Amino acid sequence: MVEAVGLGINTRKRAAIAFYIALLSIGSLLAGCQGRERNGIVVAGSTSVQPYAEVLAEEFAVMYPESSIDVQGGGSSAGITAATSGTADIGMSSRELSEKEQHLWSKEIAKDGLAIIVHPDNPLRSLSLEQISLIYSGQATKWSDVGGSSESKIHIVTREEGSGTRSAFSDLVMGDVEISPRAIVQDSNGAVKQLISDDLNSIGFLSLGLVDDSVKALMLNGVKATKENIINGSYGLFRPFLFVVNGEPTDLALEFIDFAVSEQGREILSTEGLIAEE
Amino acid sequence: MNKDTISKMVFFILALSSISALALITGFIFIQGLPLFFKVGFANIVFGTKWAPSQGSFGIFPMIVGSVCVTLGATLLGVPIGVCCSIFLVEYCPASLSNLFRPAIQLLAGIPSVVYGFWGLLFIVPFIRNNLGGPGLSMLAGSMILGIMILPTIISISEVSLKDLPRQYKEGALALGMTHWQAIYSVLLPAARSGITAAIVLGIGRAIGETMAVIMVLGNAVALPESILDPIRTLTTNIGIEMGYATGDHQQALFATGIVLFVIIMILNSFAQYIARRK
Amino acid sequence: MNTNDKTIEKIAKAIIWSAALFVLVILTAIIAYILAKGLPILNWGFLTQIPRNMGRSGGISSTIVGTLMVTAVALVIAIPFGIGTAFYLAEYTKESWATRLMRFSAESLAGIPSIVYGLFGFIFFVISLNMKWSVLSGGLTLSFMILPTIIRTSEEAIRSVPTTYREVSFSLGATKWQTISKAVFPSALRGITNGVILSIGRCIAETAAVILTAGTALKMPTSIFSPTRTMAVHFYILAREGISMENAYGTAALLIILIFLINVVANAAVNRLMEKGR
Amino acid sequence: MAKISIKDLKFFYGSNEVIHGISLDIAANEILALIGPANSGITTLLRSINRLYELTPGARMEGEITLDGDDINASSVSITELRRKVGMVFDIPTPLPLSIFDNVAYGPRLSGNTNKQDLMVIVEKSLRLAAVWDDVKDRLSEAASSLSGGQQQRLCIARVLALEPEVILLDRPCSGLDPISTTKLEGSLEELKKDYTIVIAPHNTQQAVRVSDSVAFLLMGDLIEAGPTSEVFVTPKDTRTSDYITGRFG
Repeated sequence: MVEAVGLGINTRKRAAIAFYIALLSIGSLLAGCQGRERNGIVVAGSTSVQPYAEVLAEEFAVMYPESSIDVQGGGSSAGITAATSGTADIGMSSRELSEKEQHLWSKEIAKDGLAIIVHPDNPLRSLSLEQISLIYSGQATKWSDVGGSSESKIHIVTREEGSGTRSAFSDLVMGDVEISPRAIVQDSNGAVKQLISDDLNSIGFLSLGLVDDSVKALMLNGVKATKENIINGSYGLFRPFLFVVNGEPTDLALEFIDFAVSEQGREILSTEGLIAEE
Repeated sequence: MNKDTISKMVFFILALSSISALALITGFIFIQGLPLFFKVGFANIVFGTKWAPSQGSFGIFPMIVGSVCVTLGATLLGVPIGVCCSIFLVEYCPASLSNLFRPAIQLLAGIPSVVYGFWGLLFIVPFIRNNLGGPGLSMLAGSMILGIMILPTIISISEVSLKDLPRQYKEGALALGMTHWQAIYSVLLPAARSGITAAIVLGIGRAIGETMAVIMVLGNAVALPESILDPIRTLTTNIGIEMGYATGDHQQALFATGIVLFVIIMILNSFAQYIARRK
Repeated sequence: MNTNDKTIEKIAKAIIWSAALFVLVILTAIIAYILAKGLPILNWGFLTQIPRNMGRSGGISSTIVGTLMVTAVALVIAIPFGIGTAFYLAEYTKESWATRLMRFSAESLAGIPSIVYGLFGFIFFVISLNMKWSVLSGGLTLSFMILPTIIRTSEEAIRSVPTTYREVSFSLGATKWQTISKAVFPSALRGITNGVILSIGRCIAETAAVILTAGTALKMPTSIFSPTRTMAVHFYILAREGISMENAYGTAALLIILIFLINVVANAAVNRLMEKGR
Repeated sequence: MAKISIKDLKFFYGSNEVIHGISLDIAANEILALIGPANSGITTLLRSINRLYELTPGARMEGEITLDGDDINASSVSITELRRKVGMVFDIPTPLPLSIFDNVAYGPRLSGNTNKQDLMVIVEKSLRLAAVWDDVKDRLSEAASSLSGGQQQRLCIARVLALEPEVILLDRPCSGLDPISTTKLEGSLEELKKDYTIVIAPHNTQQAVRVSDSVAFLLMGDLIEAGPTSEVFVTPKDTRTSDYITGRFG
């Protein structure tokens, strides 16, 4: 009994020390290896592009089982920053590159419409660009100001500063007019959609590919927000989905981008609701 | 070299590394954030009301107001309930119930803040929207969620400070003919004051620092709020929402936001130490 | 006792009881809701499968592994440094302005919001040191975050060890190191462990500090250089983007169970360790 | 030659002088009792013999203490060696938060003795010498704190004995004990005297009479009188001594 007590402490302590040393050496061993595995790349950025990139990556993995592609969100500007700094191998953007970003290599994989959405029970069916701009600048505060019947206040929902969707919306709809600071800011497409589907008096904008029954896409000057109308030019709210790389893409990154713009890749994106036709 | 010298050196090196790490993060934040204060001007940042980093406006005054208001709201809701609850646990609670209560509060302290935020989004936000009006995402919703989140901190620390009081305090008060409540109110609570204050300060610290839960329920608008039903943005959510995008001045502006938070926490902490020393 | 006193007594009692009931109801509402929605989701497949389709289907195995890896890295770094620093502060230094400054800064840094650590970790580890989104970046960020807590709780535990233990040990001819390792450390173990448990809980529940340091990749992490997504981040993204409420609840339920288990197991372990001594 | 020789000892806490130059010789194998009212410097004197005072910030001694003729403050002296030679028992029972066995084995283990059989022999011998073996022999692996106060204090003596010291310092070892425990403890002192030099601060003058061979009376940091117990108590030379031992003050 007595011996057991003395022994117990020592072995336990030794075991703990040994375990710790083992952990540390595993750590340094791993640190010794050269970075991440060669067959892996990180694709990061726009939460609008992310779901489609996920699908592409899954299909890509079927063809190249050895490869490993990590798709992450973060937002368009984050993706471009990440590609610039090398944090990500490919950045995803749902807006055009700005002047400062022109030095980056980019490839458009598809176009996506931008839908103006409201609650499904909202009687409003169509708005003009000017009306949307009035709402978002905070000048039109009630539904009746834009032809609606309700006297309720409009709850404007926008995306955060840096979002590609917001930036595309600003360029296409607002021009030089600023979005009201009173607007509710949500940090992802999903959050915007959830909020609009809950709040009868809210209005927001969303990637057309993500619109489903829980929200209603408004017509623009009476033109429905559909793929066809974007292709034939009657619905003007759309932006490119870009893959961005710092310098010419190589190896796996190049293969993945080539896959995305291959016939198979375009077909996948098209089925998912994007405009990926040549 | 004997073991004593070696161990002292090892401890010294460990301490030095830790302190360097702490200095590194403090220094890093200040080095990243301070240049913007000089470039744009201190007043334009701290008292500026327009936040549009892409256009070079970095006013975080609405966020400071947001942080203060939400925290104040959380304190108003959480402190009375929390302190009452700690009185209950020490003075009124039947033993059978306290065996259920304490572990539950411990568990509540460990629940990820995102779960609170989500719960608030599911129940509190629609409740406010349907009954009080507005978009629901609001200062009030944030205050309520934070008020709940700081309960475990407040309850457990004030409970300890009430429990640690010498038994003679209560016995003496009762022997003077006070009722139970009079004994609590005029003897026990004042005696436990410094502990309860510490609990409140810690709770405030937690409320100011919370990010993910409030991103979900505050609405994050960058304007000064006009009522408690308006969406607002706090300092932490400002960093949380835009952190991923930030480059250049925008990034520095987020670090500047961090500096303001840092200073607020320092002030709170100094206040807490002052209270503790007065005890 | 006059009637007035009696009324006040009754009112006070009613208020205190209702406050307590309110807390209990809220507690149950949150925990029960998550568990009721989440427990049915938890099954072997959910725990062992990799998330598919952005987490819409499949399980959450990679996020469990990611959480454990990130937490382990944070602890392996923060525990020795934190406890070592605490011993240095409590046993090797005289009270001076330098120790007071160190204590004040540890105290202040313990109160700094986790998002500030996240911002620091993102810019410093991920971008400046080019460690990219990885288990290592996330773990390092978390270790910085919990370091002040571990220093503070450990120092408090060491200081509350009765001086007589040290005097006895020295009077028996122990050296400083022997006194610290054989008399002070075992007595401070409970307090130190409590601080560590607290920190483990914080690591597991943390979202803001890891989302942009460990990343949001869903693949199974293969080394500490792989990007990964922790369970709390997974829950946030699933719920925020409205990807899959079922899986979000399942993840949250598992998180709650995990945190509960850590509390129970660690407490039991410490109690068994201490039984011998007291 | 005296076992311990104290020459012109002055002691300071910061700038506050609490012992004002004491000289005293302690012979081998005798029990010396240090008597005097509170704040006389008795505990400080005891703590300067094994240099435990060094743990107290701001504490400082002047003068010389020799053990077997060697200056205990000489730089060549190992402080841990010194403390193993000069064991100490405190005024309250101070079991470490370990088992009974581990408490007694604490000292021997420090000097590198980890052999179980050896330790067991030492532990049993020490516990027997301290007259506590019969109380604890069946519960050696239990927590030391589970013992009664008297048993704990005798355990602490056993813990010192396990070091095989030359001198034992006892600082009011019976202050928290009941009469029965005190009697047992005093009985073991009589036994220990054969092998050890003992300096005790008794908790009252009666105990000094009962156990000591010689006695030293300290008052406010001054040594008033020292000599064989029988002489000091029967024919005190100083009126303050007689006032103290007859209970006029203290």
